[in-house]
Amino acid sequence: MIKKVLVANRGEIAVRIMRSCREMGIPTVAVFSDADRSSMHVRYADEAYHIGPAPSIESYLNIDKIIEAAKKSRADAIHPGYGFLSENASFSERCKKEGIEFIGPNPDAIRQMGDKITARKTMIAAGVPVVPGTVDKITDYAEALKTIREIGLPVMIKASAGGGGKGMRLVKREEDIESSLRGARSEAKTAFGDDSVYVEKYIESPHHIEFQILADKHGNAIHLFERECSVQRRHQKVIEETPSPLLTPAVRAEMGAHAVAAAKACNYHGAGTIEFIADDNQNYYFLEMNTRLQVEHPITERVVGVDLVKEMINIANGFELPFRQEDLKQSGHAIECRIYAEDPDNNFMPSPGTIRHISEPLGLGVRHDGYVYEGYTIPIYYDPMISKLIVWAKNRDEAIRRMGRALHEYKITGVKTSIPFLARIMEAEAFKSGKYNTHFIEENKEFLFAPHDCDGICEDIALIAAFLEHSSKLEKIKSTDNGSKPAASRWKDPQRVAYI
Amino acid sequence: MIKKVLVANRGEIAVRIMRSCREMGIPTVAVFSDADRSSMHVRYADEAYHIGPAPSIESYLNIDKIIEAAKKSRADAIHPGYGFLSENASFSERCKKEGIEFIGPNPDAIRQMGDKITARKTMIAAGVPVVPGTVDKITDYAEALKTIREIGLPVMIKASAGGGGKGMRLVKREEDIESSLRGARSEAKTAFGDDSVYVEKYIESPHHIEFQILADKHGNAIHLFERECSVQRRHQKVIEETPSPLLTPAVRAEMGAHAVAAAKACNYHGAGTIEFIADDNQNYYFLEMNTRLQVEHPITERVVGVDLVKEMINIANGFELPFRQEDLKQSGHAIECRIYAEDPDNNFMPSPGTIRHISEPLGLGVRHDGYVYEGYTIPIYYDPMISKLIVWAKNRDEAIRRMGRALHEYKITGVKTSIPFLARIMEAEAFKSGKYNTHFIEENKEFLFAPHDCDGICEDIALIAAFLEHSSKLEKIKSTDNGSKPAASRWKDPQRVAYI
Amino acid sequence: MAVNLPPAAGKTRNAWLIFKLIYMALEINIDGRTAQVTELKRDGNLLTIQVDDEIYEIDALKVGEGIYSMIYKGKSYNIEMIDNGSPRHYTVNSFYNSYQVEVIDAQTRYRQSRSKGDSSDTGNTIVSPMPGKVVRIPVKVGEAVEAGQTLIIVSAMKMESEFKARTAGTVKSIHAAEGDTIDANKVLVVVEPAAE
Amino acid sequence: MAVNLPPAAGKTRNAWLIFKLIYMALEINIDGRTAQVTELKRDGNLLTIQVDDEIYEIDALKVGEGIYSMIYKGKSYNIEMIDNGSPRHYTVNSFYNSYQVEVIDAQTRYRQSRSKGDSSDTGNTIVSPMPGKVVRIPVKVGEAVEAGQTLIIVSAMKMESEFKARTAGTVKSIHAAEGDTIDANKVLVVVEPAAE
Repeated sequence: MIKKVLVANRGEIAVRIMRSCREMGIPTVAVFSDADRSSMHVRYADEAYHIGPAPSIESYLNIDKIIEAAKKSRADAIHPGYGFLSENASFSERCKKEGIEFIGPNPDAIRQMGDKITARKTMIAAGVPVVPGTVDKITDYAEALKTIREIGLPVMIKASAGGGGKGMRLVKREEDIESSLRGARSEAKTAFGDDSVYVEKYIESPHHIEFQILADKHGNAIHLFERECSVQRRHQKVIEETPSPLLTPAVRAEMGAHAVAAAKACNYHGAGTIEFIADDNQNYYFLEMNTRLQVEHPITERVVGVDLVKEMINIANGFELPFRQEDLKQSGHAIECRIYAEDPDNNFMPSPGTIRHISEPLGLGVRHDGYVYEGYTIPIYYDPMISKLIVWAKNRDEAIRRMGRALHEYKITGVKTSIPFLARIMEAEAFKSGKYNTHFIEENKEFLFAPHDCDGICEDIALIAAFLEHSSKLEKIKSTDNGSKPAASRWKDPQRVAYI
Repeated sequence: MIKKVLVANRGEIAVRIMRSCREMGIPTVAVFSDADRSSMHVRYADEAYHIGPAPSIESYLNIDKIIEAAKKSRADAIHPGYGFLSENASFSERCKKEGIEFIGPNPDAIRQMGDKITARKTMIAAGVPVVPGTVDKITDYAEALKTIREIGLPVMIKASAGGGGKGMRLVKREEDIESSLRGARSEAKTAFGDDSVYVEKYIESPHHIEFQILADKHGNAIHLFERECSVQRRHQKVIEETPSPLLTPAVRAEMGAHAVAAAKACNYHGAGTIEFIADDNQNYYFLEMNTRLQVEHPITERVVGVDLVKEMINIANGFELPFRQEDLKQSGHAIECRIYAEDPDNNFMPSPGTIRHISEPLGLGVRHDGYVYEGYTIPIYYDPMISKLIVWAKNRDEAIRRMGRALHEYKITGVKTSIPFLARIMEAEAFKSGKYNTHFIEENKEFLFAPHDCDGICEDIALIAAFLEHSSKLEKIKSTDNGSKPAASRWKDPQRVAYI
Repeated sequence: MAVNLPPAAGKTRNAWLIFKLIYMALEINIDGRTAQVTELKRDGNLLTIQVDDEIYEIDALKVGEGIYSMIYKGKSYNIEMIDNGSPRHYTVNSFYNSYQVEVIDAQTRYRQSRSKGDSSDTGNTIVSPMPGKVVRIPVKVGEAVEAGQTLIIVSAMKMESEFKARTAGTVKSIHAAEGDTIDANKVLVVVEPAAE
Repeated sequence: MAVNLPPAAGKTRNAWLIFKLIYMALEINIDGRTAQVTELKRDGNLLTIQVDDEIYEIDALKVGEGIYSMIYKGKSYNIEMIDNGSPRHYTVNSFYNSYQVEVIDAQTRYRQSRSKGDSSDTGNTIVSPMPGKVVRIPVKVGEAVEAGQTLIIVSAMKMESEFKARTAGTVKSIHAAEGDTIDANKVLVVVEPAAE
């Protein structure tokens, strides 16, 4: 039985893991870098150990330092969270060697799913659909035609040596195959000195849909349904929801069965996620497996009614899963928004800084997983995600309205955040109708970034607020001046004049 | 259809109502007294109108002022929240006269249930059990014996003219009836000049259990199960939970049917609560009906999956209830803790003041309904409740652990709160076992107020924190001094020496 | 008390600023215990501090208004300071435990040595424990009062509190009027006890 | 602009403190529009304020650090101010809309009149938009650069940003070194544009 858990992570996920440990009565140990002494996870834990300088490579990725902290604190288990060492097979192996329970899968499973080619082969063997295509080089037109007909149009022809979009052709019509093949090969030859190409199915309207799985050490595996993660920017998820508005019950059941098969194929235990890419017609293909807890796990917890971290700990303890597949169902609808410290109006540029004021969204159906607080300075070294806002409601429409309401309540000053941008998404027709894919943000830019009509009054009100803020700042400078030196002298100080 | 709602209330309940309105797309109007300009409900609403000075009688209880604000803002409906005008029949009547929809019952229902004797008679007629007893004066021993035998021991003999515990006798054994009756009458004679007494069933181990009901304007009424509210101090609820650990399914169903009968008996529409008193053997009696939304309504919302404010607005709109009794079930377990600005170590004395720092409890299964924020000054004029913490979990044990975890996270500085006291309750055996009644706090005083063992280190750590806080305060005074006048002069200033 | 204290740091509390360049020290009362707290060394948030006989090497960080995060021997402690409306009094919460803390200054010591204890402790001075509004003052200056007699009624947050004389005596002074809004820790009524 | 302004409040912005006793006024640029904002009267949080031609009677209250609650004609507005690391620049959020605001002072006006616009607008001065760490500076002072050539790479929060020259020219000065931790709004590299 696990008696003390070291959480080898920081930020919201460290706090989230410690929450479940506290509810289970298990003491927790935090580790922190130089940049994180004031971070919430250090305050939250029962114990806290410093493990090195701010850069992750010298602290949160430093296996020796983390093992040392575990030994010092006599922690008998380590939860890696997500990111950092969570999918590092050597770390899982090292824990095993040191007699510390790694709350996650075996090193073998991590390795097997970490290598894309091995993972693809494992899935094919397990009967899980993968994106159709060939990695063999194609040099011959007849061969190309045969392969493309097998895969079915549209396809993408890609240069084997390729990259940067060169030697790439999207083929939609059969009559274009020959010319596209010729074009791609000639371009590849010029660019890379190698005219060999390969062919892959082109998913035209891609949906990112993933399945949560849980597997124990006794060979039992179940899925906890899907998460729709197609709202992305810079290939990073922004909003997730469950159930997916795309899936029919039949396809959901089929995908779930494939997800379980995938987990069993690598002798998995713990919590994991099978990522699929799907098109508008619900054709779906295995993309990859994440052998850890996922950022967006709370929407599954809310709709299925399961605490995934507790289940992970129970599995690590050697317990059997407490439910069978048929015990689980999706109840209502959940949405998660990731709140980043970033500037949506400036290409989502990170915006670290000090939090001056927070009004947290509260009330019915709102879960908030965060770690920042007033006066906290977000370090520049780590992820810009500051919290996750999760809502639940009876149905999708109410959940969207609730998320809109929660985002309206959520006010942070000090740093720029994605909150107003996310609020806008909740009003976008394509999102509200549920008919969206991974191109959503790109395709809805005009609506998402359009200014909101406010009869011109909002702008004047904003000006008045700026006036008040700035004039009170000037007053403060003035009164500090008055306190410290005769009033006349201030006019000679160039530093101060600069503020006026 | 309601197009704009004025919320005739303040604090957390005003914000809670506005949340549901916002989700429904209905604009809201806040009203505020002199003491509440900076209150969250003013910031939350789409519109806000000042209605008078701080004392409630001149603002939140001033019907004319509220109607005036409704007309000015063209609000077509008023939600009264709880407290203030929520159970004021004249206000409900005035709204009707002004053509404004009162989101609550008819004036008649409020009046009927507001008068205890009428309510009791209505319940008896509807077949709902009431506390056995007689309000007729008893002067004769034989008559008394007969009545007491009908009611069954133990009973309470009370002076008709009574009050303050005088002329009151608890009778547990038949042989004590005569002497008790004699004693009570003689004491009543001395105290009030009137020796008539009456008899009431004494509930030895009382449980306060209430049922939530919803009724539409078409004669449909349902209940949404019970709330156990027996943890009380100074006759005020502190913690509520649902399901009640006392009730069996059969008794629950029976009580629920009685609650629905009670609502129908007064032609009720809207949300209401039937309060019962029950003993350890699940004998239960009608106490009173609250013809409004209850403070503790969120635990019902969480376990039944219904937004009660939205249902109230839909009922006011004339819609039929969207579910039948058999559609509803209790899923999991919910607990609410009321967070008061008060000092549990000093007889729960209110502790208004300015909030300096809040760390909100967040994460899985936690709902938080509050209205205070950092820098907000809690006014002295209104209720000391600053927020409600609601948790949900699969079962009661997990819910208690989760509440303990949430209370651990919840940190407020600036004012004293009941948070540490509530955390202690979550560890009390009597609470954990579910075997408690309204005497719980009184009977568990020793445990609830005992200092926590901490190897003596906590006290020293507290001393170190006090040292740091105070010495930084001294530093600040010192540096302000240094800025404004020569350092030597400070020793002459008696005001300042007082701080050292 | 204060066994291992450095020279001169011990007793002369009213002149601490003079030796502050060497050691900062405060005398602090916590739930009845009076402790000597002396800062020996500070390096950022790493603090060496002596509490009576015990020397602590502690990582102490103020993370918010009145919120301290302390790490001592690997354990993480969270301390919340709650002002009591008076500059030297605090309520200190360390999760389960709530401590009443008073920083003792020269004036207090002087006053205590003269009056043998804080006058409010004897019940002869009514001090408001919270902000509120004065509802009624049923006594007048010069009036003789019994022990238990109500001196002033204060209302705050829907609750009225009656403050009563602990001993018999004469009302010496009244520092509030009916209808006044008052702050916490304000002296409201002073009673001169009758000779025993 | 500034039609109904009281006498003397209009143009002499660098001397505002002198007439502040009568009227406080600021010139503020919001998303390209330059507005004259003049406080006419203040009674607690009730403010009479002129924005260009419009006079507002508004109930304006600062409720937290950078949080303003405004009530105007019964409507409730919530405004959040976000510092931009520079004392005269703010991002102002009014729920859906986000405005870039710059308070114009004497220095700015002087600089703008000399250089015809902020130099950073021409792309010749690279200013850090956020705090971060300098990863690489692939150019040297005196080096000729092409338009689009990378001048400096800054990393923050797992993301690297490359800043490029907008026009061809010569690197005039570099104000950071590789490995430096930098604040927002710090001038990093200045390029002297080639004569066109």
